[in-house]
Amino acid sequence: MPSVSMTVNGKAVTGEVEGRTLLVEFLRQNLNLTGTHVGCDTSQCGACVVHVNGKSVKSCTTLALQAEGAEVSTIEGMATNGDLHPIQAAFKEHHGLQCGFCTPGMVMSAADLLQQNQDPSETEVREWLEGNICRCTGYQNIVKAIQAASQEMKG
Amino acid sequence: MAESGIGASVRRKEDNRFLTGKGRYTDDINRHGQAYAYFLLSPHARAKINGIDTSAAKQAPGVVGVFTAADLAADGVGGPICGWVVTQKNGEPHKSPAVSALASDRINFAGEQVAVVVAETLTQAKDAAELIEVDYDVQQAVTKMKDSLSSSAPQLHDDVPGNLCFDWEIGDKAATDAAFANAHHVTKIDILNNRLIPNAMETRAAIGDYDSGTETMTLYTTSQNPHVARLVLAAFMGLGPENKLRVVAPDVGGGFGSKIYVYRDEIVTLWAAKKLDRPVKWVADRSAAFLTDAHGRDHDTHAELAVDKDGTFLGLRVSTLANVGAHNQIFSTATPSYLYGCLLAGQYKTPAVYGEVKTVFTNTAPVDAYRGAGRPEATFVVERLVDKTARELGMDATDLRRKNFIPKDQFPYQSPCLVQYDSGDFNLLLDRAKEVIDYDGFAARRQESAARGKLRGLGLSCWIEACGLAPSAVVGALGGGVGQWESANIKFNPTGSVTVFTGSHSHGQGHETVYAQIVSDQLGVPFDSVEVVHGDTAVVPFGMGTYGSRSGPVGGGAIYKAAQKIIEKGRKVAAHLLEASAEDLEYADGTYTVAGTDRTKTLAEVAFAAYVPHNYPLDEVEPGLDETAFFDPANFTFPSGAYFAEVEVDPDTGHVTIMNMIGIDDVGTVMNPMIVHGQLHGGFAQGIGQALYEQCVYDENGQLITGSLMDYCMPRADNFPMFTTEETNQPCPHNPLGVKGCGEAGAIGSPVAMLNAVVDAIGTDIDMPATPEKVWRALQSRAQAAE
Amino acid sequence: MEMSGQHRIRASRQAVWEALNDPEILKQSIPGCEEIEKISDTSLTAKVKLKIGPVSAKFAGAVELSDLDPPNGYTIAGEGKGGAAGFAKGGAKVTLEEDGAATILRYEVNAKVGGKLAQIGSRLVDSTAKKMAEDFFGRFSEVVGTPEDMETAPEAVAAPPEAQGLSPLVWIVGLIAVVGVLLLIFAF
Amino acid sequence: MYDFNYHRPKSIDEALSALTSASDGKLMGGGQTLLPTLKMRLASPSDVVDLGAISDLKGISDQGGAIVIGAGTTHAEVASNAAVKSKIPALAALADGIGDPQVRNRGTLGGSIANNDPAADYPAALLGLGASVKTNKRDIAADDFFTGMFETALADDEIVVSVSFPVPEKASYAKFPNPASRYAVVGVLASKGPAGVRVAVTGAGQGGVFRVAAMESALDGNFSAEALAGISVPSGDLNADIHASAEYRAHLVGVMAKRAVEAAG
Repeated sequence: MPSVSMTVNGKAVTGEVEGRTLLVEFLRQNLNLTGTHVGCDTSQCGACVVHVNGKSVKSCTTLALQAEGAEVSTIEGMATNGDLHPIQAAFKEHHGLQCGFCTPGMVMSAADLLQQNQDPSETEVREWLEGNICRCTGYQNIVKAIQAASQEMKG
Repeated sequence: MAESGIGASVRRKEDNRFLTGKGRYTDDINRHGQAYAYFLLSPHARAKINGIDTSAAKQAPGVVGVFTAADLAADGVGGPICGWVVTQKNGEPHKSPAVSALASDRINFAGEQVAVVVAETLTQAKDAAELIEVDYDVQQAVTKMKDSLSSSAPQLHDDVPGNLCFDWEIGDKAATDAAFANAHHVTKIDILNNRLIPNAMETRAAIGDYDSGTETMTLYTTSQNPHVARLVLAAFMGLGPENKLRVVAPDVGGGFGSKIYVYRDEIVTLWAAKKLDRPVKWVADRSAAFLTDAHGRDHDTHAELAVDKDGTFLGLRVSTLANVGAHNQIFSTATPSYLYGCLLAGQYKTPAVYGEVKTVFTNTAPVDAYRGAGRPEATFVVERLVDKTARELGMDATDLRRKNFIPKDQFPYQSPCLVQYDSGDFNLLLDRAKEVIDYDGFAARRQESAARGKLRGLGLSCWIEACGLAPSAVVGALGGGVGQWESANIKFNPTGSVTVFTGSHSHGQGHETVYAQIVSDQLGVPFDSVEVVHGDTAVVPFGMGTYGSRSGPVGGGAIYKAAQKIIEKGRKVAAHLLEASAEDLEYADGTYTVAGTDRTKTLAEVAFAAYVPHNYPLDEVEPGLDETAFFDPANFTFPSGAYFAEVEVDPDTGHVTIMNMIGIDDVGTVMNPMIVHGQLHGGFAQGIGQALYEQCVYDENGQLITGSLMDYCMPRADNFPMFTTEETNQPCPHNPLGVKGCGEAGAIGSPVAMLNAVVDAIGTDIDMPATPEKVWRALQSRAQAAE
Repeated sequence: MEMSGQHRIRASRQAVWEALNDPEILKQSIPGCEEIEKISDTSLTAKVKLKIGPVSAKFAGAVELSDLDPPNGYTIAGEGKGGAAGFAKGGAKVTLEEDGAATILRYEVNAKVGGKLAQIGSRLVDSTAKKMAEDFFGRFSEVVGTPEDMETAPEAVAAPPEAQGLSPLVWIVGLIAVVGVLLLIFAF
Repeated sequence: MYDFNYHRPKSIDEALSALTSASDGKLMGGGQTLLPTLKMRLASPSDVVDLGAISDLKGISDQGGAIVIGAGTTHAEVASNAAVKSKIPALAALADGIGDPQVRNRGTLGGSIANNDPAADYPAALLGLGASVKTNKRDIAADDFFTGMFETALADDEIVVSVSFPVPEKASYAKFPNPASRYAVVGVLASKGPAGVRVAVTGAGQGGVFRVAAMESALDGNFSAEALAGISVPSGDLNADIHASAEYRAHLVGVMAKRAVEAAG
């Protein structure tokens, strides 16, 4: 079996995978990072969003071997020393989650948006979330949380 | 209001784990040595199974077991059951065909589970499933209700003649006929309530685990009601005894009704774990979820409203066909009967109402309770019909409603449809809704849209629902198979922290927070010292679970009651510690005070003494501070609301843009406004999804052609504007917290407000979902008709 | 999916009839056909491999002929299984009519797809069916007739849902169509 | 997914040799179409050759009269590239409307056009702007590149290297998306420039992307929405599905064409 090495949340990791092993499977099964979820099989729902080399991607539509040598970050890497990342904190403050299943993908997707656009409008946030489906919240508080986080992060 | 007590927007306890990826959903759990199950699903909607050859699959690499219906039958394992007997017009019970745990000799819907492969890895299980040869004798399927009822239709079940599950009625037919005979005007409408697919973001999953040493089984599963699952598995599926079966519903990623039922895959996974004596894990992929989860709605209704000259409602007549799909499930008979028919009077004092419902088996996935369950369908019928009546009479839609509202001073109000509404103030709701939407400014907004070539519409719904599914006596009298109370157990620990066990189950609703608020409020302990535990039959005494917006009114009521028991027990202990009589103690904010003195003991001190009874009147009071309560309220609760939707239609494309959506709700006491508004937003999104986007489509052969997220349109963030939600609450008089429930409200009131807005914009009736092509075609037809 | 259409093929009716019943000609005409075998005068099996876009699936199918009326036409029904992809089945009525030295072949097809094909590929069922029919007749005409024989393309019409029988070619076209559906599902 | 041998070549030559030595090899761009297909077990290639590590396929260069975009460039890179945004804003906007942000971060221009999904956006850009496709073997004009639904002029061992888009005087893309999948139900790119007046339609045609000659000639002398009045496309050759009938698509082609022309200015 091929071997793959990458950095996940700042830690170097190596594992044996098959050609067909998806990045999300590698994260969940090999590394026990179960915060990244699988919500669909056609790449629409976004529950599996992680960052590869700083960009948000769907880890269910990426092979583990495609991430060879890459810097991968997942929801587990967002908080530092037990302190929530401002986006996580804003989701909590603004009730941007209910069942929590889509939440890791939402947070990772939002983090990519805010590194590209420090002050997104409501419309820009809503459009950005095109690839993240939430069935619980009606999105309203997710949008509010992301906008609040953007203000917080701008300082 | 305390900062963390009832009424405060306390931030959620559960959020930290969800936000950091530490939530623990079923698929996140792995048992040592687990194998993986994969189900072979029928590609046909209707077929006879002549034989299943699993020999090649059994020989495939990694396979540890391949099982079919015969294996389950040999062990006496049963299939899904119906939990509610509906008595038909003719006095007979509804037809409930037996269902096996895997399809045995007949297929009745595409996606029906035919066989299971258990293997060392999931890919090996999938590979082996391709080697199973099923000899199907494929037959013509029937997916439309009217076709299924026709005399030439194929028969789905041998013991269900004419594919009719039940023919049921509610209300007074003679009185209603008389009302119509004297009517000045009769409005008629034909309505389809579109079939929906729940699509909780976490798909269903299960892990079966068997301990041969103790002969106990554990099922980890995505359930909204683990105790009910255990009860049903033990009592009907032969997977008991109940005390040797533990069901754990860990973090669950949304339910919306679809995770109430005990499904075949869960039964089989649990059984296989015992059979193979090793843990077995199964997780539905989204494609399987589309095919096998219980769907929602799917009604075809003709309704008529008789009115007097001045718009006074005289009588309402409703005739509905409801699709049950291939076979019954737990609530599939209750949903289109009592949960639907009981709400047909709406907010109005219509004196005579008669409804009849025929439920029909078809070659489609089972249909069961989905967020709102019956009540969105009832609201849709009533509020479309009232809106159409206003148009036909040339009356303002709000004036006509107001004229017919049940006045505030007539509560409790006995509806002609069995139920007694507890409280409400419909004028207040509508007044406020009109203010918030700026009703009077609509004409100007419509003109402004017209100037840009767009069609603007405003739609209203004034709705009422029955929820807080409870009174066991009523539910039992109507045919329900179980009690509908809820339980709570509060353990006041010796060191002052509190653990609360609830039979209710959170899959997004925030129980861990709201229940802690109740306990903190009642027992005067810090919010952070209260931990709420749910979802595990091994630790929670019992429970009926979460559905029908019952967690607040019923589950919360049980917790309140248990807290009172703690206070009363503590009073005895405090009396001993304070050397006073229990009757002389006053209790407030977690502290007992001897009346008229400054002598006090806190509950924490009392608890410590109760667990360390060194000097303790054991003949008067037992040690410990641990109380359990079961709460069974006297009635359902009746939330109500007034919702407005405002839309703009692009006549060139038929595209509908939502300009505004507001809701004024009466959900009784609000325990956590932040969470209540979150529930309402989510309900709006699902309701609007039904009105504009979502549609489950089977082709004429019973193939599900909206079988993925590429064709079944789940609403996204960019479909919506910011919603406005407010409450004007009338507390519920028959539960201790005054709570009515809010989980379903948004999904009940919003679809019809949205559709009424589209109808208002385009000036002609249209079915849900109002997709661009449908709207465009409606506009074309209207233009042609005008020529 | 329902389709009907007609093609004018510059060959005698007898020649077209024989070609319709000649496994070798069918094999040449069906894109991706790896194997075709005549089991009896009225039954046929085939294996077709289709590779379109990202999708590549193998179908194994069997076809039955009925209402044989040489050289005027027949009814045909068949079914193909594509493993994890699902199945395709259908039928068609095929008639051959003389038009001078040429032959007009008419067909009415009713083909069904099921399983994963129907569940995720519905957006392209109709157009794939047409494309496959065009591909087939293009090749068939090349083999049977002289060049420039392709005169008309099939057109979709609403046909009664219970149409029966399918020409082997048309049926296999339906079968192929089903496979083709798959490729249409994912884009980007 | 069935298993396969995975290759990640660094050069086009390595990619070709991996492809040709495989019994049933498949090229992968960003994998946003291929991987879901494989997950559904709808294909079982023996080898997957990932073009993602070939630097020769990446990058965007402004060559004055044309913008040349490497086949391995992602949709997100095209959408945010300064040269594309200033010289062919219609192309940047089109790329920004493909799929969703995560798909745009991985999906590539080359992967999209080689797949030629009849509802994909990029084929409309190539055809509507009169682009030219450079492969490892030759240059192919967009008019010759898209040969039918999911079919292109590419040979089995041919790899798209880059696409050259001539800078138009004016251009705009109007898309009516499928609300569920966000593919184009109908997308129209209208442009006026060195390649003449062009109107390319995606999402609607059974054979994939196509040009509307009647609209182009009407716009030739008068590039305005009014010039399109009364011009319709026949619905006979258009796609139909549960989201839109052929008749509705035909109507939308007219509406979207007008909107594109209007927005192009």
